Amino acid sequence: MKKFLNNPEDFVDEMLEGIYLAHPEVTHVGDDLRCFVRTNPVPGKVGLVTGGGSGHLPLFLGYVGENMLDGAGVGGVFQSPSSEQVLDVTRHVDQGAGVLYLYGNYSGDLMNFDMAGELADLEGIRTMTVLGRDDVASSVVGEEHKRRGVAGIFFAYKAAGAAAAAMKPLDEVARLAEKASARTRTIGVALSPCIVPEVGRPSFQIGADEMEIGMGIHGEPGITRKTLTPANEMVDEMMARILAEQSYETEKDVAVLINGLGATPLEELYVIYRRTAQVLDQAGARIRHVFIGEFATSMEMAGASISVLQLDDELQQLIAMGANTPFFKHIAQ
Amino acid sequence: MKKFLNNPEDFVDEMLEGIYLAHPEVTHVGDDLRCFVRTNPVPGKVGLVTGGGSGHLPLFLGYVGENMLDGAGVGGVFQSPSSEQVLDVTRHVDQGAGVLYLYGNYSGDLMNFDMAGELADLEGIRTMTVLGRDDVASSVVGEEHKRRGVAGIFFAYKAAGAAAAAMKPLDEVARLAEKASARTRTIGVALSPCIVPEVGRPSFQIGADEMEIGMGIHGEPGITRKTLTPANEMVDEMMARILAEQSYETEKDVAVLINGLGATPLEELYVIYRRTAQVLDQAGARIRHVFIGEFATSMEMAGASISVLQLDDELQQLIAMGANTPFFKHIAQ
Amino acid sequence: MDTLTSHDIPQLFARLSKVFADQKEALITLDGQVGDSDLGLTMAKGFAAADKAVSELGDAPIEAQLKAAGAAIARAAPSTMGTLMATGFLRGSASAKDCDDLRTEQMALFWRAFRDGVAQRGRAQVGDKTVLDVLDPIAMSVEADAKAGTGLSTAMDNAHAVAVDALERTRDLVAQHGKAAAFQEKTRGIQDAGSTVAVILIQTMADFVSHGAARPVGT
Amino acid sequence: MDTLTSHDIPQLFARLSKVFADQKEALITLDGQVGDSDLGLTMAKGFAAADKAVSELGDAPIEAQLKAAGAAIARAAPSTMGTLMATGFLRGSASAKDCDDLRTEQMALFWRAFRDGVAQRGRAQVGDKTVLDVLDPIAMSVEADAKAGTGLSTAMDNAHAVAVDALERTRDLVAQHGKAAAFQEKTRGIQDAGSTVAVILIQTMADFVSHGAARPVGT
Ligand SMILES: Nc1ncnc2c1ncn2[C@@H]1O[C@H](COP(=O)(O)OP(=O)(O)O)[C@@H](O)[C@H]1O
Ligand SMILES: Nc1ncnc2c1ncn2[C@@H]1O[C@H](COP(=O)(O)OP(=O)(O)O)[C@@H](O)[C@H]1O
Ligand SMILES: [Mg+2]
Ligand SMILES: [Mg+2]
Ligand SMILES: [Mg+2]
Ligand SMILES: [Mg+2]
Repeated sequence: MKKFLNNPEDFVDEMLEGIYLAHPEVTHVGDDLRCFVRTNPVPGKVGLVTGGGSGHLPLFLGYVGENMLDGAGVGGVFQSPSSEQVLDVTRHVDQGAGVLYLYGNYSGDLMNFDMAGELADLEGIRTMTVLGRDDVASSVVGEEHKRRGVAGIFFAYKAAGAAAAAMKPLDEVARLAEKASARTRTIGVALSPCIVPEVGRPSFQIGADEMEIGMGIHGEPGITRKTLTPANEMVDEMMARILAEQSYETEKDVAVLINGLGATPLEELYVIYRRTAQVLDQAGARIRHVFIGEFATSMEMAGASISVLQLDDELQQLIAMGANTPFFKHIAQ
Repeated sequence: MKKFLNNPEDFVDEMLEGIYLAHPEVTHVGDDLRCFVRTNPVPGKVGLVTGGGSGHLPLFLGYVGENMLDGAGVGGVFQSPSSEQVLDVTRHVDQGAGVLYLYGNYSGDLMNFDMAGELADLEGIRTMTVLGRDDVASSVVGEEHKRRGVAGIFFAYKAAGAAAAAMKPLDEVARLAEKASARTRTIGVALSPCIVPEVGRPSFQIGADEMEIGMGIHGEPGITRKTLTPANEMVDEMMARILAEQSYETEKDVAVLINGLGATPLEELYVIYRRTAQVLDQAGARIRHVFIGEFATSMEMAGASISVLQLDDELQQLIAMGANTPFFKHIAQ
Repeated sequence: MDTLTSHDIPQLFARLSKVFADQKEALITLDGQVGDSDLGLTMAKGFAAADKAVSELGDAPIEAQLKAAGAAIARAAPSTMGTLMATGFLRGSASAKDCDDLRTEQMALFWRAFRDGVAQRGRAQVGDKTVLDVLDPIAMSVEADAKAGTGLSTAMDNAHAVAVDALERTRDLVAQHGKAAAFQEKTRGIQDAGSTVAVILIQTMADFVSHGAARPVGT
Repeated sequence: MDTLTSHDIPQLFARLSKVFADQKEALITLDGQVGDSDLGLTMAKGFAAADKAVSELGDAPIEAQLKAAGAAIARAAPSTMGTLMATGFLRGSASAKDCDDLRTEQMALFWRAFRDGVAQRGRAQVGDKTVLDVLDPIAMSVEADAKAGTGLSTAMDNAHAVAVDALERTRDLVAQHGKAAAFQEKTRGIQDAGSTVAVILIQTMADFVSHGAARPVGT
């Protein structure tokens, strides 16, 4: 295992210490470094809380900031935060307008957020939940509620963040987050596994000329293993999965996210985007927003994912809004 | 070689096509995709031109944008752009106020920029040159002019970009760029080599428990090969090299850049920053600006570099200024 | 032993902590097949924390011991299985309210509460290829033995035996929950990782009841 | 042959293109030791482009042919060695102004201009462990042979021989320029990559002059 770290058990907390040292606009609740919140809350605003395992930077905590989220429960590498931590974050970010939980559809997170929400409700804090479940590889059509949340949750963050910043009420923020989430489709491909520091060895083996289509972002192996093809062919295959679920006959506007899993050079993401844009163009879509880079990683996994959000007028405006977090800066045009 | 690409020879141009498709705020001069410029030049401003090999994104072209640079000559992977390309970019960005060439100290680039500058002078375009030469591992004290330019050139870009945006004249922009460059020190470490697509195999071999201190950003092997140590020890050793050349007795303010070489997870960069901040604090420095992420990569190399710029009042103001390029967004506080 | 008292509980958790530390690598590998390889880490951490919490309690009733164990696991290992094990112990703790010791009858209540807590929290059904597929037979077996008046030691051995069978049968199921669910048909033939944890748990308890703390731990 | 005419030049560049394509992997490996592994790529690309440019010229004087070659290399391979080779051919082209053919005397002027161009553009000194350490002996050898009235074929063979020696001697030097410079003392013992290119260049030319286009290419 070749990594820059000290004791593997201290990895997450030392990372957090580094983040707090670098970015005074975020802080933690009480003594627990893993209860991650904005330093300056916005009075009266709906609180947006996410959370999940570490090892996915900038996901999850990286989206805490202006016009985005208010807090995140930070778990160990690829592990859920505890319900206690989520509850602490919830209490801290609540401004009386209620709190939206917005996180990926994973059983560990689900249970802990549910428990936190039950306890928060007892304390008079109203919570609602919207899940990221954009990974088309993880469940068939008709079973979308079972899908994993991967990089596409970024769009739900952006929509919810903008809606909350516009001081919309909790139900409305939840409605918009849910709409963004439901209209997002993601498909990923991995070329190499990743190593959880405390495990110290790769999570799966993959041949020198193989790729995994539909890998998870926790080092889970992919759904289909294939021989590595040229980038264009690979994108065509990936996009076919997305196009099978989204038609651009009436609603043409889309936002696209090309996400690197960790080790893949930015150059290659642009090669992927080039083909993605060609395919979308041919399908009749009009690309209104493009985000390319690392948005949801799996440590040092080599791989990429393509997410497409089908926009309507209200989503288009929310996605267009500027945002400013330590890890994500979007300057509105 | 596991990469997302089509024909290796098309890699750079397909990447550029992806970039132009994604970012309408940049374009190319005439038919040559590799002559990279801003779409909307600022009338009367000093032109800032950089350039160098591909494979380093966001370096070099990623810094072309608002309050940063105006153009970049884009070479093949790890290769210089041609003098003709630099000249074409120069002609295009010149607004009558002259052009500053600001690039890394490598012989291929030097010769091509020199040739372009000679030809530009013949056409009545005044050019000046400032070199990034921040890599302390590449030459001893007293021979600083021989040093390689690595990630720290980012600070010179930022200083020069801000100065030019403030409509300062060419000599003044050059003076400030030179000051930023001369006050920047960088030291890097690599854990794995990278693969140039057209070569198809790694540029060097490194053992499973080894690190290369002072590697180049073109897959050159490191100056010293050592057994991988815990992150804190490694940072201490790296910072000792920088501290040996910078003292914080009178000038305490610094800007710090923690740069990932490509495959290293952001999490690990924050573990490195944590220690860097501790070391700088102990040395009496005051960190005024922090940049953490990928600023100058070597394709998918695993590794990191630490750059420290010793600020004075005028540099501090220039570094603080906001910037907005497709690849780098800085929101001033 | 035909009963577990509050004096035994700390030793039982010490044993569990040791067993899950030993099984760490095996569980990592198991979870890696159609999951994220963390199960060994989380179980080792969770039961180590439970051990510590229980041992630090000093003299305390069983209910408090089990509650401390559950709360410690919830904090130390909030993964799917960590949270479910925590829920199980917390619910089991409530079922042991005012018990001075656990005989077969109380043990049946404990496992029923454990299973019901897991089912409720995880929203899984028997047959969904989860830990529930082993917890349910355990609960039913101990319940039957309680009705039949079987001694604790035998009841635990019986439960262990049905658990081992049930674990084997998870191979025939298709995962409906957790990270494995994405793999659908591919999970057929693979032994469920969480169910393996349940078998280790009941085996260690059965062993402990039969042989006390003296017997060396092994699998 | 004791002269090269404008009819020979396209064939010479075809040969150079082939030779550098064959040497691609070897030069990549050589440049990888204390450099960035691109030398094989750039030389193969540069000379392929030169070949193409010269062959597309049709009937043209030597000066124009060499100029086209230099310009093509500058465009196709603007690395250090690409740019230096381009500069060499462009300067050499100027030295061949109005020449109908190249005999030893004109060849001496060509190599002197080539070397001076490289020295000026690269700002290196003899002894700095660069291509100049082979180009300089080549230029001096051909110059001496021109003075002595030696025929072209022999002069080129002589130049090749001194080049091979000079390349060997680059091992004793410490790199002062290019990517290798950062390695300082570690470059001792390693043969300079750019100098190797110069040897391949003179060897191919000498071979061509001795045996014409007929002889198969090898190293
Ligand atoms: N909803 C659920 N209800 C009950 N058990 C579940 C559920 N989801 C997953 N499991 C069990 O959890 C096991 C995986 O545990 P763990 O590795 O902790 O999950 P994760 O890494 O996804 O948090 C599975 O083998 C299965 O037995
Ligand atoms: N300033 C210089 N002047 C002359 N030759 C140089 C100079 N710098 C480097 N070289 C030569 O260039 C060779 C490396 O060429 P190349 O691989 O093209 O460099 P790069 O990859 O750095 O552009 C060296 O072996 C050396 O012979
Ligand atoms: Mg997990
Ligand atoms: Mg090079
Ligand atoms: Mg798991
Ligand atoms: Mg080279």
